Amino acid sequence: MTLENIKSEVEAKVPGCALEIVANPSPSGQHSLRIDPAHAVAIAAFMRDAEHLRFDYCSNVTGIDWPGKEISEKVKVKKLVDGVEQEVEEVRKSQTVGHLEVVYHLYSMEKKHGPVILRMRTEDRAEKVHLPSLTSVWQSADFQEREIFDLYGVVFDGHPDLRRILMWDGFKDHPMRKDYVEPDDYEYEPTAHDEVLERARQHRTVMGAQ
Amino acid sequence: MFGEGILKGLAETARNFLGSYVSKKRLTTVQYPEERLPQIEAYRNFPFLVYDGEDWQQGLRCVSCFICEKECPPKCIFIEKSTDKKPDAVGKPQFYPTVFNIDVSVCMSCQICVEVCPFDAIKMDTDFELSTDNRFSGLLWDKKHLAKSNEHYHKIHPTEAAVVDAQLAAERAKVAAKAKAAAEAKPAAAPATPPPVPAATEK
Amino acid sequence: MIAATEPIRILPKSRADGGEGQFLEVSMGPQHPSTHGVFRMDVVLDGERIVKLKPVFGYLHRNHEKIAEHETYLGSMPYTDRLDYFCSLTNNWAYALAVEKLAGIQVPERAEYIRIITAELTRFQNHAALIGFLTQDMGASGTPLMYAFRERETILDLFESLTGARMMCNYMRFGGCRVDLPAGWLDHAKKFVATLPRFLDEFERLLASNEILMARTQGVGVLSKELAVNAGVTGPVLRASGVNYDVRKVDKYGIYDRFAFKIPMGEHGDTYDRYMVRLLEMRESLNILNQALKDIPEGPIVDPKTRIRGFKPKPGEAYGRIEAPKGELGFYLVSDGTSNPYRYRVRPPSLMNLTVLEQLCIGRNVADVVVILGSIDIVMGEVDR
Amino acid sequence: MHSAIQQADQIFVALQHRVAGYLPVKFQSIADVILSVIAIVLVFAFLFAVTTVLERKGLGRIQNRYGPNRVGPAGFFQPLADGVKSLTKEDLVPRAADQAVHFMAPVLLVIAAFLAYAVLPVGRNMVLADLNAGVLFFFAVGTLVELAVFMAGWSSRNKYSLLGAMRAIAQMISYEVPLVLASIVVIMAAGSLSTVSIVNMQTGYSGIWPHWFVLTPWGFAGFNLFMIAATAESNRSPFDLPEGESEIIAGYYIEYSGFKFALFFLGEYLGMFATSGLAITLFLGGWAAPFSFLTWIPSYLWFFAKLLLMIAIFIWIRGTLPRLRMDQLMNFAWQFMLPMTLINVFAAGVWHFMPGGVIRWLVCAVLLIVPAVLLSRGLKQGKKFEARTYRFAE
Repeated sequence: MTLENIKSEVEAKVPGCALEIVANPSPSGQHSLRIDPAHAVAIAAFMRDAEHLRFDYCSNVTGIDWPGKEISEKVKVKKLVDGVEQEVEEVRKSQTVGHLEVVYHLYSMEKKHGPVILRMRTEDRAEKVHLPSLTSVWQSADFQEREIFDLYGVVFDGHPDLRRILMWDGFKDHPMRKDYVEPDDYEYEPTAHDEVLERARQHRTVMGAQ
Repeated sequence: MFGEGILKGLAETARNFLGSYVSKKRLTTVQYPEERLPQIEAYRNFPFLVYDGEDWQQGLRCVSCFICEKECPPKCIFIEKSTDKKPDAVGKPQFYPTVFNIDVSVCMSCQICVEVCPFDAIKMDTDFELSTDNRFSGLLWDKKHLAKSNEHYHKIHPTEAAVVDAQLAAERAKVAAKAKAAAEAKPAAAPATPPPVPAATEK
Repeated sequence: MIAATEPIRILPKSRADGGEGQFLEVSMGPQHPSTHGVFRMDVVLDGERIVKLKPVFGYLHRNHEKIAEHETYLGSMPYTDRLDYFCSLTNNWAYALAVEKLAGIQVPERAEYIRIITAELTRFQNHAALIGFLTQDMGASGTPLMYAFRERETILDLFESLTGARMMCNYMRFGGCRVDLPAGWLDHAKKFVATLPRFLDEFERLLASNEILMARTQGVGVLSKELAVNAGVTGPVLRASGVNYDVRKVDKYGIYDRFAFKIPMGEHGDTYDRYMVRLLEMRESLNILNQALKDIPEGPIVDPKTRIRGFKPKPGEAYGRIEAPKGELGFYLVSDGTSNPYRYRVRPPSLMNLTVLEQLCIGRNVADVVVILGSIDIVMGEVDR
Repeated sequence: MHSAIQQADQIFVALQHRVAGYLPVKFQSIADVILSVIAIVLVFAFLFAVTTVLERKGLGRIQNRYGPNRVGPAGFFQPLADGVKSLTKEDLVPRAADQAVHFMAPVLLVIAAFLAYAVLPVGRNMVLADLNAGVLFFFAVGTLVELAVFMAGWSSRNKYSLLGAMRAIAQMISYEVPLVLASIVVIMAAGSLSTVSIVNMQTGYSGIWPHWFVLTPWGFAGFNLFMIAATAESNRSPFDLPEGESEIIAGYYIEYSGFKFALFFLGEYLGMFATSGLAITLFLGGWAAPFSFLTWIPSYLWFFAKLLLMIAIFIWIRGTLPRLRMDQLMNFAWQFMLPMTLINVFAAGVWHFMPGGVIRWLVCAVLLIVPAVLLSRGLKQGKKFEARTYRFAE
């Protein structure tokens, strides 16, 4: 039962869904299946219930942050330089829209096979961070999706109880994002070096440190 | 029958109660300050810097290569490199640390600094009675506090130290042979300054 | 950015709202003696009966995953010790396994044996201590706990003489183990393992047939098969519900396929089954230990090709999991080709097992909550990471 | 020789009379009482101190530890250190607490616990007040403890303490019934409510064997039932639910600190000694020696030896058993303890009207054992508690 088989089967059973196999170049060979958020619940339910798949056990739910990358390309532009039109090389920078990704690792306790890895992407990292929750299919996704909401800021639509889970209520940012800047107001231990000390020193006089 | 299991349990505790007076093996408590367990050789607590010979400043094996500082998971090591050089444990002229601090309140005794050190300069100490009345400066150990003799190392980790010593002796012999060869090749050259040796990259 | 949702408010349901009188809202924890760490349960009580229970955690959250993104691959190894601080060696193994999958590293045979020996010793001491804590939660004033700790002490001594530390072992390396077994360790371990069945007998005599223990645990916190599977519960808690799923048997990671051992299965899925399954699992662990200690070959303990410094796996991802004493412990790693993992995720069994806590506790007593929580076996270092 | 024994036996009584004798006759009786009170307070407070050490050491040994062994010889000055510690600790009172009640609860508890000793004969002629209704007085005073406990739980304004107080009240009232019913058999046999005359009934010997009530079928059953109920009354393991440390933290005294906490501790142990003392008085012959050839040992020593034995059993049980749950505790009280005590009363009646001999023994034993088996079966059957066998998967 290969990933291709699963893909074609799911495509046959869930009309209109878009699946894509994401190859994994590492020696682990754990390839994954990117599913579209619109049909995610139907796909998940099918994979759980189908007689020969029976992925009844969702082991791991993970978020990954893929921030937008700065892509710089060299373009030749015609420009007026000192009154003469010249072809000048110019670096044009563009920003790709990053996305947040959620990864589900599925196993089957009944058939004892797996893992099949499902991935979903949000459209961007700021506003369109909504994904369907699969908690209705696997209850094990409950806390893990809450954690992803907490640490990455992915909003799971249809989650029964989407609250912060590890950070306290009222915490503003999402600390696992790559661009998260830690506040420098936490209680410090004056280590002998590093910038933490420097920042801490600006806050108050440090006792005992050099 | 009701109570059978309870009676069984009572018999078991009675056995242990009496047994604790009879067999010393049952009483696992060690009355700590008076009694002590034999030190286990592999035991590790916080790192120390090994020096050879009598003078701790001259004999320090550390060449301030910054590897341990970089690899330390909680980043508790702080090193400042000297500008001049002194011969290291194998006899090559090397830089030495002017400042070598370990913040043991941050250190988690993971031994990774020991593993990555190519010069066998940092090892794990076994001293665990480290209470201090100042949690900042008292737990920030400087070079002087950290430097401990090779004899101390032999005392706490004999097998390991023997292996390290054999390795160092072999390397020292190699360096000496090289220096001898170099000296023979250039007999005319003034022997006042030792020839510059590229920084050790082996191992 | 999405702001956090409103903080939870569980309001007592008064008679006017169709309740049966006033409910009592109690916050059990985080400074409660039997929440196994800084764990809190927002409990709504009707008398002593649980009407609603919301687990609240994160008090021990230190963002282990974020720290790991700033560390080298090896640099995260000592941090894994601190996840489930009772079983640092299995944590090490799970992480090493994930990295080995990610980088395609082979492990020499002797190292595999050492891993299995240490992992089974870890399982033994974890289960023993857990049963001690469970009975402590039932009010047994610490006697079983002290017996368990007596044996655990010797196991920790074994760990110390092997790894240098009793709990924060930091022993496994990618492609093997850090140091070889010291001289005489195997004999010492063999001798010690031979004494363990006697300890187990004593343990069983002390409590297994105790009527009070049976009354307190049988039929308490029944976890159905379906719910257990769906909620991703793993480990002894799952097997007590009668689901035959042990990663040691399913994945056959390491060299577990070479050992003959059986998996005890519960039927009722109640606290007593969870307790007994662990007790029986300890015996099976001894089985494995005896075989492993007998068959361990000579040889290298670490793949000579692996490098300690400058370890950079190819881009890609891997999910490695093992059967930790508390359940399936998985590490999910994404590499972008640098020396630091791009994404490092721990799948903690304790957190997943907590998913069912509310369903198990509704309708039970306050006293049962403590026992159910004890039988689920959580360690907050792992739940909060 | 004989008079020397008598003198040793009565030395404290003589001392009391000697001291009181220096006073005018008018004050002699009150001086007697004051001296007795002082003696009781000192002796039992000392016993409390010793018991805390013994308990910790005993539990330690049961758990393969040493227990306290640092303060003084073999750790026996530990209670002094504990006392100093609790006296120097800050006395915290929650701001929302009912200050007056919060303060009064531990005081009342200790007073109530001490009052019960008034009717306990700790030796020959050594009783503070030989009341006609001594046993009744004992139980009446015992209920004051419940009041104190509830005052503590209520005034602390803490949810846990409230839960603990509710548990304590439910438990104490439920077990009061079997406690009283279990002691009724003795009152029936002795025909008196006076503790002194109950003990006097048991001082005789047949051969070397004493006439203790525990050596009859109904006495034995009554003693066991009484001890179970007494364990529950004094909140000892396995019936220590009101303080259920792992569940409701410390129950009703969660908000007490410093010396008030120590007073609760004291009150609790005093309650335990008092109920044990009553059990000794009712069933174990009070201060009477267990064998006729041991009567030369002073009577008060026998009483305290028995008391220490009871304490040892309490410690032993505490070191072994887990705690029951509230509903199980209640079921046990009403479904097992109450019927058994009632049957025991009946058995005692049968014993009284049957001629002596083996047949009387057999009939009474059957009368008691059969219901005990049936009732315990019934307790088990409803819940289907049983040892299970497990299957193994490959």
